[in-house]
Amino acid sequence: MKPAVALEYSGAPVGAPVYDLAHVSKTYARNAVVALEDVSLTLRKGSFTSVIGSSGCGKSTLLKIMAGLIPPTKGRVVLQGVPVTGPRRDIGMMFQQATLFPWKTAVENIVLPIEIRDGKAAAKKAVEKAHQLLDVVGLKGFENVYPNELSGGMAQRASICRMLITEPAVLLLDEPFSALDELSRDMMNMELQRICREQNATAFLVTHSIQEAVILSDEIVVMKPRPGRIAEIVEVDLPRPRTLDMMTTPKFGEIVDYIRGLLDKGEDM
Amino acid sequence: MKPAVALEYSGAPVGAPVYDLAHVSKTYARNAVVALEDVSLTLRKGSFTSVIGSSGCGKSTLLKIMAGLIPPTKGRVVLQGVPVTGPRRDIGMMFQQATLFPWKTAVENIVLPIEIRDGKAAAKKAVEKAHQLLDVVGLKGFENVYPNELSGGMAQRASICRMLITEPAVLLLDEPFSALDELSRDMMNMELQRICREQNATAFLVTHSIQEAVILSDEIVVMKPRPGRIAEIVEVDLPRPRTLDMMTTPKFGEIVDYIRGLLDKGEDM
Amino acid sequence: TAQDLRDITFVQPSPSAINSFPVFVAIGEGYFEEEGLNVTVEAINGSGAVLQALSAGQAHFGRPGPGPLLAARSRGVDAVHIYNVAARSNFGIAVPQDSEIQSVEELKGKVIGTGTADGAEVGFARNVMTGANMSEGADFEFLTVGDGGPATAAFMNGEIAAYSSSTADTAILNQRGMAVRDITPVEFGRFFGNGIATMAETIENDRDLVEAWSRAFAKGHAFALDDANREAVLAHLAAGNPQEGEDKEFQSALFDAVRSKTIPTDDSKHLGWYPAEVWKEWEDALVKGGEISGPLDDLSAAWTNEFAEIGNAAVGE
Amino acid sequence: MTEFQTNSPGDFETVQDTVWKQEIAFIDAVPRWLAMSFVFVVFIGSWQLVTALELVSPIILPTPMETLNDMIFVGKNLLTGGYMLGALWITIQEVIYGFALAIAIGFSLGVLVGETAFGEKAVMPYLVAIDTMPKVAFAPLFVAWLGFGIESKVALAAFIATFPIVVGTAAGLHSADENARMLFKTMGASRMQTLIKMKLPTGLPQVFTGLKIGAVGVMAGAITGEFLGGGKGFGELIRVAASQLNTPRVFSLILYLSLVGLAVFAAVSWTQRKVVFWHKERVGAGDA
Amino acid sequence: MTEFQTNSPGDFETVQDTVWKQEIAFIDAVPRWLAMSFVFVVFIGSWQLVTALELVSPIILPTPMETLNDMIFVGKNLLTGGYMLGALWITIQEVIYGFALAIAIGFSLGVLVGETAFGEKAVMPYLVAIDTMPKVAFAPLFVAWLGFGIESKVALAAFIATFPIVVGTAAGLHSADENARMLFKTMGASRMQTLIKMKLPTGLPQVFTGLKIGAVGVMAGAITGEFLGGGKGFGELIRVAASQLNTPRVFSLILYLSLVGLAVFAAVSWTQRKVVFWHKERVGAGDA
Ligand SMILES: Nc1ncnc2c1ncn2[C@@H]1O[C@H](COP(=O)(O)OP(=O)(O)OP(=O)(O)O)[C@@H](O)[C@H]1O
Ligand SMILES: Nc1ncnc2c1ncn2[C@@H]1O[C@H](COP(=O)(O)OP(=O)(O)OP(=O)(O)O)[C@@H](O)[C@H]1O
Ligand SMILES: [Mg+2]
Ligand SMILES: [Mg+2]
Repeated sequence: MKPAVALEYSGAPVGAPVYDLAHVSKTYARNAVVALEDVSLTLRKGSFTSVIGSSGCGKSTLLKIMAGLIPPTKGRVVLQGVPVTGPRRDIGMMFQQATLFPWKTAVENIVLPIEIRDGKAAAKKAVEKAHQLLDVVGLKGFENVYPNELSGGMAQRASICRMLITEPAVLLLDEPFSALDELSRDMMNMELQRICREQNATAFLVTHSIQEAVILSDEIVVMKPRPGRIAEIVEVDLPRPRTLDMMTTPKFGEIVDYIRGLLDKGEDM
Repeated sequence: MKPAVALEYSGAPVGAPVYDLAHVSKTYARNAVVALEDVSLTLRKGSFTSVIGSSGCGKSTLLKIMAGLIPPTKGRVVLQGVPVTGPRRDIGMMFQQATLFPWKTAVENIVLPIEIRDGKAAAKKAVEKAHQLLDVVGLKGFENVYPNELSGGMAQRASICRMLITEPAVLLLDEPFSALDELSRDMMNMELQRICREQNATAFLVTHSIQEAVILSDEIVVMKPRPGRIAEIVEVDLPRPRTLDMMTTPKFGEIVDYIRGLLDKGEDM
Repeated sequence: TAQDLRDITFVQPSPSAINSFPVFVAIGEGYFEEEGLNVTVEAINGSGAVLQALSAGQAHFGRPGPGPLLAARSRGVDAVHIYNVAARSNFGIAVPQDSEIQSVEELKGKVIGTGTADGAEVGFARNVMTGANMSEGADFEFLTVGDGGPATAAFMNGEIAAYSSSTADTAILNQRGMAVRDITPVEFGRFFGNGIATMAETIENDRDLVEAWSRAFAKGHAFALDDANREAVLAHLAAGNPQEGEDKEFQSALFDAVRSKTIPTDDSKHLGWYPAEVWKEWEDALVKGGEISGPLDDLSAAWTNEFAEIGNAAVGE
Repeated sequence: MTEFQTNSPGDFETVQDTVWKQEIAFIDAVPRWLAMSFVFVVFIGSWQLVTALELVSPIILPTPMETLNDMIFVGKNLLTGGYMLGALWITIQEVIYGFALAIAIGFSLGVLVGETAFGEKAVMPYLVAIDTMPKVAFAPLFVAWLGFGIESKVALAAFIATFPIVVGTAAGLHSADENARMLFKTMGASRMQTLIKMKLPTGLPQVFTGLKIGAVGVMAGAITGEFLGGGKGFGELIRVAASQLNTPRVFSLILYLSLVGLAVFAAVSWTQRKVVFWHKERVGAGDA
Repeated sequence: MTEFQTNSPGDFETVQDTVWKQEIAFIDAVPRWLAMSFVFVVFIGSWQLVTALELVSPIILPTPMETLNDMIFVGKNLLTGGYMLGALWITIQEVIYGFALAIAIGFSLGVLVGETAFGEKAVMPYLVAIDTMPKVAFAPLFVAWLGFGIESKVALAAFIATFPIVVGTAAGLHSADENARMLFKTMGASRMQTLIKMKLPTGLPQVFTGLKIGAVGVMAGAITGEFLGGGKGFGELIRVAASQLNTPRVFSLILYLSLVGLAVFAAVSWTQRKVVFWHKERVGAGDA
């Protein structure tokens, strides 16, 4: 694996390792599809890592394994020094499909994790916070609307709020902004960065947007498909905090191009 | 409405009008949300039009009205000289949520529109074509896989195939490529262009990617939210056929920036 | 006063008040009250269920048929008949009024329908046919047709030539325009039908109750047999089962049919009297029909005339 | 390629609005009263025909007229608080208590069967076996243990109505999809929370299917109970009438009874509409 | 903020694999035979206890031993082709034909009710009303028209099993979601095509809920038919045994009968698993 030597490197994540994946493989028994092969990865506390790779290369599978939702076929997954052998409460996860429950309003959906963790009373207290979060994602006024009255992007934003409300130490995000316009997306990116910094959270983001990956991440895991493997882990040495105007800097463009190059190659591999 | 005078204009669509929308408004009765207000629009035969606008500004609603799936509250929608007062067969529509039927394999899902239009025998004959389409979208080898074994992006690509198989004269696409990586997306954009040209189809695409809108479209409808209105219709005078390397031309960048500017403003409007 | 009365439950195998008319008359005339009893009547489905209710202790007295009572005894349930209500049998074999069949002998090769409620009419019909030297399968067939509606249908469809049923059922068919004719030879009247039964345990531990019941019951029976009391009797029956009393003519005809069967064949004997030899005949018939596996250890324990006597004695007072 | 309609474009410049309504097929547009009356007329008409042509004996099927007359008679009795009203009230109580009991038991068993492999593998077969057994065999047991009061009928009514609720509930618990399950796992929801906050709400449409079938079963159960286990309810009246071949009365009584059944069913349907508000039951082509 | 577990990281460098299995709760892990045996033992145990303590008269509830003995007797008769086999065969035929008929009618009516406003508004109330009516009222009609052969029992069995299938089918047709409906509209699907190719497959889980409940109802219906309308089936044997207070026989017969019921139910469940293959019925916490 070629290291990202082409780029000057400065500002790698320095926290203690939070996630540790070694030689993780996954074969779906039903159709014998090898979704992941020998994936090794370490995430450090407070770091932001993105995964990028073509559709079907195993990104969602990787996230589910990290979250302890499905077992790997081989390999080791350790979170916070404890092997992952099932779902864990210290993780906040957002799925590729926004799943809001139709019998709950937007706010009720958002406080659901609190309700589950701490009970109804706590959930009631969290309503205020849910309102704030909805405001942050631009859904003010839609607090008491039921999900089937929301647009695709609105539902996705509500899901994000639901994940954020528990302030989890580790965030696993599967294409959370895919249904958002660029502007909202940029705004959400900045909010996500702010929240992660504030809470010193460790984030792991699946995205198809190279720009998004670069602006947010300390490291970008580039995957290649069939079977899904890591092609390269690119470190992004842009200073923190990132701002949107960094996107117009030459360095940003360089990294984006470098990753695009990797992905292009990935196609033929 | 400010015309796109800032850009040199050459090569507007010249076909006969196919779609004609005048003063279309839509208020959802249930929550009194004004999703669309006074939208007027003409699509000409063989033209490619994109809609861009922030999440929740009424893009999906507009598409559904054009497709005759929901009635407008006010206004006129005419397709091919016939008022739209219900679903029409001459339209191919792709929804924001990829809806594949779990009891059918990828190929069976794809030939479903043929089965419905022309019966089982015709569907059987169309299997060959479905295979080709799957190949085009990079799903070779997944022909006989059931939807719940597909990744998010794979399901989306299969949905595109399903829409394309009937070779509809008018394509309505609601964020069809949102779950695809950039590379696949570029590839799909080029394929879509090729297909539209081959079939002289009229296309109407909802997207959040300005790049995608610009590279594909003759006209870009920029919408602003709450209530959803047309902010401006920008004509894209890049020569046809478009190629991916046009994306690096200054003109392309100019148009992208112009649209981004419109969207930025839209936020405060 | 009402509070001091003892609550007693009586179960009958069919819903009609007329079939248990002495009970309702005794209630209406206050005979039970005089004995310190407050009697509630429950109608359940057939003699088997009556015996089950008795053995479960849910009811004190019931009105099962002799066949089911012997069957229950053979299974270790010590139920005892203490009053022969249908002394002249409440079963019969009937044919449509316009049928060519005049006697049971002519039923050779025919199908005889049987009801479903009790199972006792099957035993009775078998007795009658055996008496005419015919055996099931070879000379005739039984077909279970159920009661009332289905039986009518069976007649009309010609699926059965005759119908073995209770006296009341026959009367009802006639009343409803399905004219039928009883062709049972008179001598089979000795095969008495349903009577009052209680548990031996009750007789042993609660003799006073059984005596009190018997007195009131016999008085009710005697009162009802007196034509002078007809109006009062019908009123008591209507009070017990208002719906049955709505159609006076119907009620009256049915009452006549049922009442006529409660008078002992041997008029030298008192009301409710049981002939020991017919019990033996019943037992034989049941053994032959397979309803019980063999003769009972002590057939005489199945009934007693003692309480009927006490009851009759009270009537005179 | 799909052929275009041939109208030339431009003709519609003058058209102001193309506001349309979902086309409603004729069969869906018929107003309720008309549709119900239609079925009613067909129903009564064939009934009248069958009796007029004397296709069946009047002891088996009364004429509609006879039945109507008897219904008036029964109706008067009910309205004037006659003995029938008391009987009806007893049966209504049996139905209500029986249904409540069936819901409690059926729901609990449904959760056991739908939620645990133990329930599905080990309990369900016994439930099926017990439920296929003719209830007559159990009626004496119920009477023996519960007496002749409404308790034994309540038990039998509940017995019959329980099974559909079990099956509906169990099936409902299986209807949650993969995403929702995973979401709940990541939230660290306990099994109980997943059950209550996700699987149950998701499965409510199926639960209500069971409840609707049970609502009808409970009626049948109460009447069966009265037939087999005595009592003083409406079933007893029917039995008396039936044993006397008073068929107009039988039919008029069961028609009144079916109104009670309809009421119970309607109550369940109404509850469903309120509770499962997000699951719009849509009928016909006219759904948007 | 969620607290971290406190193990220090790095301890696990030597761990090779953390391959895990879905944790299966104890209650779900019990093997089927053990679970069934357990319930069986509890069941028989309490039965034995009730009879041993003489809580109930032997003519109401036989002992398990008596019942077993009688089952052996009946079993021999069945195996040697005795008269009981003939009776059982009659009842099985009634059940099979009755179920087939119920499926045909129930499904058609279910489509009518679930698909058309006319069916929902006008037909359903009548179905509910008819189904709440005690079947005794109809038995004479069936007998009058169909005779005492199996036809009248088939009709009654079908009658009872139809309603659950109607409700299940109708509910199933309502379960398709907005997106699927819209998709079919844009494909220009006719109402019939939407029904057959989309609504029905989507609603199959609900249809099967109805079929399962109906499968159990059909058994009860056949036996009820035999009780009310005579004939020569297994129900008749039960009735005779019951009227003779031969309770061990009654219980042994109904136990055999319940095996038939289980078989019908199992056949429906099996079909469901084959037909609705994409809708994995998952039970317990151990679902992935
Ligand atoms: N439940 C499953 N059963 C069988 N195969 C599966 C399943 N889920 C995913 N796969 C297969 O595993 C591979 C990886 O899927 P995954 O969803 O991880 O891709 P992805 O990288 O998230 O793609 P996308 O960007 O399109 O969401 C694909 O080939 C897919 O077909
Ligand atoms: N079925 C509905 N009932 C009520 N309100 C609705 C419904 N569908 C959409 N809306 C409202 O209409 C507005 C426009 O929604 P629409 O789905 O058209 O947005 P959109 O532009 O497609 O957004 P996105 O990019 O997020 O998909 C939103 O405010 C939404 O809340
Ligand atoms: Mg994915
Ligand atoms: Mg949308």
